[in-house]
Amino acid sequence: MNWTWFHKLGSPKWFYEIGGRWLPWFGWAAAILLLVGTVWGLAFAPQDYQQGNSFRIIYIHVPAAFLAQSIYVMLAAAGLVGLVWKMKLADVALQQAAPIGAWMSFIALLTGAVWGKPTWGAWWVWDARLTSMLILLFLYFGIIALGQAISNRDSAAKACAVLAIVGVVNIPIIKYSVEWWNTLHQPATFKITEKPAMPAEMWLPLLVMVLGFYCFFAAVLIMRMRLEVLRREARASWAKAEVRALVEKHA
Amino acid sequence: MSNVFALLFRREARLLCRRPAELANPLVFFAIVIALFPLAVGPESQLLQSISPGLVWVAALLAVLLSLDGLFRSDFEDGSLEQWVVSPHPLALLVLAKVLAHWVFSGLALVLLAPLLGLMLGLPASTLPVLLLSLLLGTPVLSLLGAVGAALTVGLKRGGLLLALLILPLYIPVLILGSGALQAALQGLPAAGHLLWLASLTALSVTLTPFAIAAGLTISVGE
Amino acid sequence: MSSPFLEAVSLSCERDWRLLFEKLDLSLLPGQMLQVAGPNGSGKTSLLRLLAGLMQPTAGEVRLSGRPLREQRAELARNLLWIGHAAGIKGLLTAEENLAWLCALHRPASREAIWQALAAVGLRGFEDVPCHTLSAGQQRRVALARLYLEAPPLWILDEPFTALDRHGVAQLEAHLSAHCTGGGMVVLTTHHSLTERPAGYHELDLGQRAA
Amino acid sequence: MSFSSFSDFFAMGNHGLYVWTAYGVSLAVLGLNLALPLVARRRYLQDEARRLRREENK
Repeated sequence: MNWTWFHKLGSPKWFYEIGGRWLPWFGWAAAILLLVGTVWGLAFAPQDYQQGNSFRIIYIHVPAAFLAQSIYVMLAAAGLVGLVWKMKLADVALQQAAPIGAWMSFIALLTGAVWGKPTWGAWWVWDARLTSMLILLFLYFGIIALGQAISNRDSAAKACAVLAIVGVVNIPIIKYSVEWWNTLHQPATFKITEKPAMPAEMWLPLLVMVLGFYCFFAAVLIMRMRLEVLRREARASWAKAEVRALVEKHA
Repeated sequence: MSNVFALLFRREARLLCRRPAELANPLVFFAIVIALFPLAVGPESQLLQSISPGLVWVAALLAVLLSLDGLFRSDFEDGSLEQWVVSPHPLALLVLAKVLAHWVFSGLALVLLAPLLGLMLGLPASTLPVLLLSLLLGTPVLSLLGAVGAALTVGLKRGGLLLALLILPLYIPVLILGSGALQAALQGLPAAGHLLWLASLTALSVTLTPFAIAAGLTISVGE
Repeated sequence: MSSPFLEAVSLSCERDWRLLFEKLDLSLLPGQMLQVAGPNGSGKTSLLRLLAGLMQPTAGEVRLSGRPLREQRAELARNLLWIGHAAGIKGLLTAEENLAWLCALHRPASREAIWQALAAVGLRGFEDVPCHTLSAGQQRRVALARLYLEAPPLWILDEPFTALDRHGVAQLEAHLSAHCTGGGMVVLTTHHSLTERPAGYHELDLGQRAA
Repeated sequence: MSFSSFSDFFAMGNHGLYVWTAYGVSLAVLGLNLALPLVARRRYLQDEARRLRREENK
């Protein structure tokens, strides 16, 4: 098998160029999808027969929660690639994606809490999903804190990778134990995000929003990674030329 | 290879025994935290009994975490870890011996102290076997997971708080299962299910975490 | 042509955004001694740690018998004796216990052999004294006693002469030189200039490279 | 369109406060995520420009 493409993928210069080319696509896709999804979800989707209009929060809560979980898995995958193949770009991806993941869990938690008020009558309920999301946020904090605490850049990336992998093995265990704990303590209450057979007018905008969130993540991640690559490669001639060109353009 | 395991275990045991104060500190911490609660929530035995499963477990969890902060620090500072890394033996095996020795001397003592504190909180004697067994199965998981964090933070000047931040979220399943077992026993329900789950977590962590600990130490040593 | 036992190819090392050295080549054949010199912070210890496989280079690679180090971990572990700045001596254990464990990590040594090694570094009668009661020089001698036990061919020593008295320095120099003459290899850092040099002695000055 | 008028749309059937808070805060967070790398990039380029000027003056 030919692995050159894989190693090319690890080349910072290659990523910088390709990323620059992809960025507008992801950016525009995110903007359009988010706009369409929001308008559709807020104004056109039918209201829920039980929850009324508060259910419209689903169009940000669920995509953010999805994304927060996927990003954590992505961190672990990037960590594995970084540890096994010593790919520097994977290290960059890991450290740049973690804050975005933390913000996404924050959005999911906050919208969950706001949604909980009209649904359960309390700002915070120890619902299994919300609790798992809170724990996920703590896991993100751990990775970010560890990355900040270790001054050596390569060691920080490797340490975060190990932590992310340990975390990702733990996530299913945490999820199941929390769900099980929840059923034990408050038997089968009304679950906000599990709708039996949602009609298409309801889930189509949801799908659009999920896609929009993923595109948004891709765009922001590429932006952050390109900057970080430029910083790390500051000694390489292509990076010097690029910085010089950018500086002249802005001046 | 198993020879080195036994030798390291003996050496760690000897080291721990020559510093008895450090062994006692987590135990005293455990007892003090438990004693704080009746002072904070009031001495009504009904209330104390109902919260005691969670209380004993949270206190045990914090005590284990506290004792782990320095797990690898002295080995890191005096160069022992470098010797482990350059040795022909798998690092995962060496760290397993180290963590096992640490658990036998601090975790086990914690487990043995717990029934006494349980009685003080008003746990009926019939639940004490479950308390003992749940801690016996759960504390090795706490030690092993905590050792991953200790390995990752060993090179940092002030790793204690960071260690807690990294590791406490990972402790949640053990906390849920352990206190769940005790709660079930308190309500007269069978606790075998919880204990079996705890046992499988123990088996899982004994097999997997040594590799993560070894990876963490290699990273910290290579910094 | 057979490849050298240990070699570094175009090695670069970066620490905290600072380039310590780059494109460094070196090779070591049996019987050779390499003294790494240079001012503080020039990367002497880092170079030694790279050669011992404790650290990963930023670029380039270390090779053992012509093959990359990461494929040769077991081979390196069998052939390497590493004594770092901190030598792995536990203050709470006695000199004998310390040595017995450090040997057991590589090749177990008998009690008699350990006592002989301790006697060779002038610590006869200190075998069962906890190391924290020994002076810094004596503790260093405990670590160096490993060199007098049945030892692997490649020694990598970071500042082995620290805290030793004049007699200890002379004795160690002679011992290192004898090891090289017998076909062993030594890589070391030190600030003083060696008076006794084996035939295969050469020096690498990291300070001059940077300038 | 599931609302008959704009005021209906803003009221969200008595849940307006919750829905608009959730959307508003989320929009702010997304905006922040977008702004942070942009600001960081501008700052980095400014730093580099300063450094380049320094080097030219030398």
